[in-house]
Amino acid sequence: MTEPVVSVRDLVADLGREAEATRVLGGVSFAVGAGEIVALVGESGSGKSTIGKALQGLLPQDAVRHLSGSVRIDGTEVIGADPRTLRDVRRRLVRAVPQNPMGALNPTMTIGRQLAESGAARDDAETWLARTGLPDPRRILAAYPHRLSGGQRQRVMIAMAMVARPRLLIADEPTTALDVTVQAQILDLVASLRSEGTGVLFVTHDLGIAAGLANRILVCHRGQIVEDGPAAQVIRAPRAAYSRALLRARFDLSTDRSRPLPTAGTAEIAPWPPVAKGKSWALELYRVVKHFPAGPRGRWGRRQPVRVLDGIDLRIAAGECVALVGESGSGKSTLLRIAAGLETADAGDVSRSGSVPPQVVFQDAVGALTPWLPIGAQIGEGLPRDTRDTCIAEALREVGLDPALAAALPSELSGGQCQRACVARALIRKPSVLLCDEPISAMDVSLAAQVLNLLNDIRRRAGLGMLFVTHDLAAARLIADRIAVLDKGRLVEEGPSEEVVTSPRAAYTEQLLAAVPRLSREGLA
Amino acid sequence: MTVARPDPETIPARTPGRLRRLAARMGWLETVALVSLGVITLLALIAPWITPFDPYLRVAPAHLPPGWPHLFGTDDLGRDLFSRVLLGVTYTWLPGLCIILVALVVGTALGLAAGTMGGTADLVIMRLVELFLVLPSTLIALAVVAALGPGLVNTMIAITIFWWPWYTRIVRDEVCRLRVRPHVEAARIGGSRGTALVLRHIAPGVVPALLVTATLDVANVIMTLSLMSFLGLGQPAPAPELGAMTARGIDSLTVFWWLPILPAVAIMVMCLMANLAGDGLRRAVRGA
Amino acid sequence: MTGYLLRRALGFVLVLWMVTVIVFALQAIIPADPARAITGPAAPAETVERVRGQLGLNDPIPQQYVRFLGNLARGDLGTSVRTRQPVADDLRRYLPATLELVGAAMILGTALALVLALAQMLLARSGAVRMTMLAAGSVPIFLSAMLLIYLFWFSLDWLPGAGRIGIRRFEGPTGSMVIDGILLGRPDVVGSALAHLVLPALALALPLAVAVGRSLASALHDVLRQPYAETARGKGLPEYRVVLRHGLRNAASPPLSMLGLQLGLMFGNLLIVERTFAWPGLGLYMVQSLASSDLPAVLGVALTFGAVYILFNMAVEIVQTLADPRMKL
Amino acid sequence: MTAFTIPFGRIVAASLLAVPLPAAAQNVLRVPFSIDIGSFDPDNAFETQALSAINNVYEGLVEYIPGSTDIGPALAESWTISDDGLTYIFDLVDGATFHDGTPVDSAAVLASMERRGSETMMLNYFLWNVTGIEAPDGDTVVFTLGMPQPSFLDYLSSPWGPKVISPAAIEGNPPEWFAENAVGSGPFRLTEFNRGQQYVLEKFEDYHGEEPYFDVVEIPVIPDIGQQILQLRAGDIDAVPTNYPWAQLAALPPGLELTAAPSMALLFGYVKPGSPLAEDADLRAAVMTALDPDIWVEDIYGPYATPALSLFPATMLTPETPVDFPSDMASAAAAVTAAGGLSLTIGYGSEGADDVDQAADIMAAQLAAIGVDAEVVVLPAGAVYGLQEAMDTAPDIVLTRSVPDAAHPETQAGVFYTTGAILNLMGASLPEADEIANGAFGITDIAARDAAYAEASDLWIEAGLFLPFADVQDVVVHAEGLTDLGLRPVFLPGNIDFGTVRFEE
Repeated sequence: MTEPVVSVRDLVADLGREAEATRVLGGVSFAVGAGEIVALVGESGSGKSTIGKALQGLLPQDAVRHLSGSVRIDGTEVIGADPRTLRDVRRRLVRAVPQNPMGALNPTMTIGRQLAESGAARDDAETWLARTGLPDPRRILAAYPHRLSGGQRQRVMIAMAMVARPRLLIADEPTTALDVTVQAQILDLVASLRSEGTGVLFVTHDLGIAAGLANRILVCHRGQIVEDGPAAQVIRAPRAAYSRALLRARFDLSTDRSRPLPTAGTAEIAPWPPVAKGKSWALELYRVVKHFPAGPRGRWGRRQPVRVLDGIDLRIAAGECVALVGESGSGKSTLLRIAAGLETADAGDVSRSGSVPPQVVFQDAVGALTPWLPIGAQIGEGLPRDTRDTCIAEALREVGLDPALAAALPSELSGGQCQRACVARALIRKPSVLLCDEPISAMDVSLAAQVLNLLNDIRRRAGLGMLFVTHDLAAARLIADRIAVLDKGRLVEEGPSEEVVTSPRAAYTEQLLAAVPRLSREGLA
Repeated sequence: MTVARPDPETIPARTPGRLRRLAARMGWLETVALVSLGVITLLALIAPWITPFDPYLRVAPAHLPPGWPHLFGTDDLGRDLFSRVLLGVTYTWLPGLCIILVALVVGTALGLAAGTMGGTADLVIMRLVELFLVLPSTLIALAVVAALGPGLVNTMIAITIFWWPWYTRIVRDEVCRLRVRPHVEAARIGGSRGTALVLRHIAPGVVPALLVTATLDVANVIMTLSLMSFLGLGQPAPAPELGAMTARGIDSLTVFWWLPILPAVAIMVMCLMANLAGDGLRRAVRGA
Repeated sequence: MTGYLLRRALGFVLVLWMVTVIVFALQAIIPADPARAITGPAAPAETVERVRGQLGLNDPIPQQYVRFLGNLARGDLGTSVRTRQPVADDLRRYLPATLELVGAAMILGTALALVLALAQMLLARSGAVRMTMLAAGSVPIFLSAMLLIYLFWFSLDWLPGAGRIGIRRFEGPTGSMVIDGILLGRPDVVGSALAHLVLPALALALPLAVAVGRSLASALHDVLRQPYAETARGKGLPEYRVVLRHGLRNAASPPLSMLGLQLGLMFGNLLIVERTFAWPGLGLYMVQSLASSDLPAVLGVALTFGAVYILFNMAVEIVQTLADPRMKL
Repeated sequence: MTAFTIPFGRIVAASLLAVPLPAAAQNVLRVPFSIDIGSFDPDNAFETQALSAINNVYEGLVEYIPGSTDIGPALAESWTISDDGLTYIFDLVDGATFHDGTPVDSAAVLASMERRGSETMMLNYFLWNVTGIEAPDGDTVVFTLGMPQPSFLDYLSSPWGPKVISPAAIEGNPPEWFAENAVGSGPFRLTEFNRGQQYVLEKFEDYHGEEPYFDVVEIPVIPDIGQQILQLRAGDIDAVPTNYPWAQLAALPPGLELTAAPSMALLFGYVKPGSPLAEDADLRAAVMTALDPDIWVEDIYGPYATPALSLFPATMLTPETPVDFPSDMASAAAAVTAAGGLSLTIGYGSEGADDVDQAADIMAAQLAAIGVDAEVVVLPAGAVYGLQEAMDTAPDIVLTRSVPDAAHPETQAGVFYTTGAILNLMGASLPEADEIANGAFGITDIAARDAAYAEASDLWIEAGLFLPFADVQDVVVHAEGLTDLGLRPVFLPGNIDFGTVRFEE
């Protein structure tokens, strides 16, 4: 390891508003060397983002109950420093790239002025914008942020951080909010920063990304660094039990799809039983067309219609799972909403079998539950009164929840529990089709694996048709029998899962596949 | 069944004292203010029975300065000012609450209708609301009272006419925001329809925003009421309406300062409490 | 842009029309008789009847209304019962004073709101600033006006407490003393007019400042928790620059709306402030016209206020749009 | 603190205000008005506070002498009345000129009377009985009446009575011009009419009568009484002519004093015909017991009002037996109980002065004491004139403090009390009282005339149609040393005569 630009010793932080405080960091120590990329890996709530904030001295003042230890950046102590020193540290030494670039640029200031504020001369700004791969830097300097796409904004953020030539760059999950194809480009960009002599602390929840990018990996769990070692070694031979569990729960395009994903506490796993594909179509979409008023405004304020779905044909048999894969804006959610009956198609037909309309499992599980109603009441809504309670209890057990939770409010449940409750609510109505709208995209790996297993199990047992909408080809391959790829409102590819993943026909599918981070243990060795 | 179904997760320990947490989020000052709103309402309800002196009759020489037993002194006619201010709370606070309640009921009903029915109903109601909102309301309320004749009821009518559109707009905006929220869609997919959907899954979500606005509005309504009665359009004598009392005593500011100041202080305290409580609620609701 | 202005202009006309309908409806239910008001209580019934005929008061209400609209289109608002002058002339006479006062109050109120909100953001997170603000905003306007006069004019003699100017017989082209003084190169006039403006404008501005200040403080509070504010802090900018450069413009929209709405509430206060400060503006005219049930005059004032209010709110909307590059007209 | 504030005040005054001091020492009188002058036209407006301004710019033929109801000369230096009471001959003063320099002659009087009598003028009823006016020569004007009218001179002396206007001005200007301009012959010229701000009168150098003390009268519009009081205390104005709070009169701040003068302002109540008060004698007696002005007049007005003697102001006529309010509260309460309770509404117009609402307030309290459920209502502006069209919602008692057109009892009875009278707001009608009042119209003997009107007054009160309460004085608070205010009983309170008022040397 080279001379460290940052060394953290025994960092302890208690955070909390008002009365209660929680220990978020419990004695963290590590160092980052110049020109080194260190990945900080952990699940949500592990304290990894807090470490990033603490390094910048940006922990919200009114929430800090206790802060001790030492953070030295290029020789300057951050903990306990006065605001002046902290500002100086932020200006010269530490810069950050945010998780979501959409809100991180001031919408009422041109990019140029925001870069200038960062201490960049105009030439410098142009150079860096060009270096991040942005075309026509001059135009971008004069533009307002809303003119730029998410990927472009993230490049601007990186340029903005790098013009200051900081000693340390903190990148806090800089790619999670971006489309997969853009993600890969940004990762490449970050990797190229190594040559600047800047140390990079790369915060992520994805071991795959960490493995592909970092020199070293730190695994963070419950406010502690449980593992610190060279990337290859951590991936190949993790020492901490937690790291091993993380690795095991992780899935990618090469994961065994014949059996449930291994999750914590399960030793031996039997393969999925074969499922009988039904003869009848559970859901049929025929030449579905949909427009949205999203274009420029006309004279009287009406927006021009834009075609978001352009003649989609899709069929799902009973007991079959079809994954609909595409990036944001491809129209995949619209298609799901049409299938669910939440929207009507402008043209084309939708036919569903059975009397019960398709049920939906949403991406935002907490948001999909009415905050002021108990779980049970929501699950059992509309059921006959006499059998309601037993049905609710049964449905809760089915999805792995304690029936006593029926009386709890959604805010008293974890995200995973909420998603299970949502699944229970969908199942209790005994639909023939279950529609899943990115049900795992906001989840940590171990949780995602659990939910994926649950959904797979349920559709197999109940013989449900399932439409699984996702942007994640790895997840799609695991759960679905067939994969349909949607690009700009058109189906560009459709076929059996394994086939689509191994030998894609459409160029777009190839692009998507290339962007999926892999844990190639061999390559690292 | 070989699938590794996770162990049933159990109920997390319920955090004790939701009220205490609410209070903690509001801040102690705001919590005191919120409690005091209840106290003021109680006081307003029982004031007619607890005034130490008859507020309508001469009980002492005129213009006694504050002291004992006449805490706030006496007025031009030798009536006990403390008793009159106490009763004035009734005549000022309860009409204010009434206006807000009526406006809330009307506004919420129309807002729910506009937000959930959409289409023509939404268009018609919201155009109407916009019209009312862009009219210079105080001015027209003044004209309405001038036309109907002064008096508490007329004043209340005039103010209410211009107050409900605020709530309609808030409710409608909230409904539109909530309507596209996943939980409403989920409920719809789950088979919930019509009134049941609105009342179970949408309406309760509107309450926080409404509550905050309504609490803050108490102060606005009281100020408007007192303005009206200053212009001679409120409740006429001998009812001790606080605004009217301040107005009538204003000429005595330099001679008998307690005549205008003490009723005004009562108005101030009420407004201040409502404002603080509203701020606190807003903070608690938005999690600031 | 054209489309936007067109739509707004249409809305403007629509609202003004509503004002005419409402005030006209009030005329129909008001118990006073304009003909009687013109002829005086002593006139014989025949004379009153004749005046009623002349005024067209015997025609059906819709016909009266149509005639009223026709006259309005020609700028004729009728003749004031009280002053015997065309209402339009009266309005022209009183309007400049009111515009000057309202304008001053708006500027003062906005400035105060800024100071209050920034003080709350930067200096004291404690309740002190907020409490002062709220308490100041909770004083009934008629008392605060009187207290200002008593304190700053009568007791301290710092500022004049009544009227528009201390100089006799000054008249200028615009009717606004401050602007006329500048145009005609009369610093004495400008000074005197400004001094006279301070107290009434302050009385009007206080509730405005509190409402707008709270709205701004709340919006700033939200904006400063946005990721881009964090980005700005991450660049090592001092907090005051984060607030001024990144906070204010992005937080401008809600307080601007509040400013527009407060103008409507200000009209009510205007009646009292103009009365208390002997300010010869439309509020005073309105108070007196109300007292003598001078309906043409009341209608004229309501229309004028309505127009000013709507125009101002249109301007607010345009400013909001300009402030945010994401919005397009 | 003062050590700091005084220099600051000076600096502000010097740098910002830059008020130019008058070059020559002029005598300036500053008297505020509470509202704008609606119209300065003497023939076409019912001004209330601007009476003295109008009467100091314009003159009539005759006028009331300050402080009394006696009639003295104005533009007519003498007059004779024919024995049949139908012909009035006026001799005009010599050397009077209008402010525009034209002489005041009989032709001018004729032109002015023609204007006053025209149908479009609001005050034309002052000449209702005039059948002809002639000018035998330049100094003489002869009025011929349709029937004998002993009150005719009172009408001519009324503050709203006919004035003499420059014929050149009448010729040269449209009628509306007179709303804001004036060409009269009085001691003052109207030199500034700045609506909403201030009016200025300047001394007319060629005035034919006694020269006024003040060179300039400035009349700022100051609607707020509190502001007026502060300005008076600060020396910015010289008087608060009306509405100085009665309660504060007893202890005026140093440097101020008051002038109180008799006035015809009578506080009385209209009773709604058909209300239990008018119908039931026992209840009426009970209510009158509670409302006895002896009990409460002092509470409101201090020493500046006295319980009314009859339905006519005491300065107009003094009845032999004043109205008697019963005083047995116990039996009053019993009567109310016997009637099974009573609820009454007391109303007053929103344009009423503070003392009227205080009176209503105190009356409600008094009535509560005998078990009457009394409520006060404020009527919207102008609504008192429309009460007869909405009798079912009208209050049981409407309070007013009113002044007649002139000092003759006929102007009181004929305006307020007789059947169909213009301000008989509740439409009361008592034929036997009408008969007596009408019979008194032509009586020239003052004692006999007053006795007749007093008798009519008693009948109206006994019938429960009107209730007299108090004769209220005209109280002006002013700077120390201001004297000879020239207050006249018939003028509405606060009308200082600018021609006579002066500072004591």
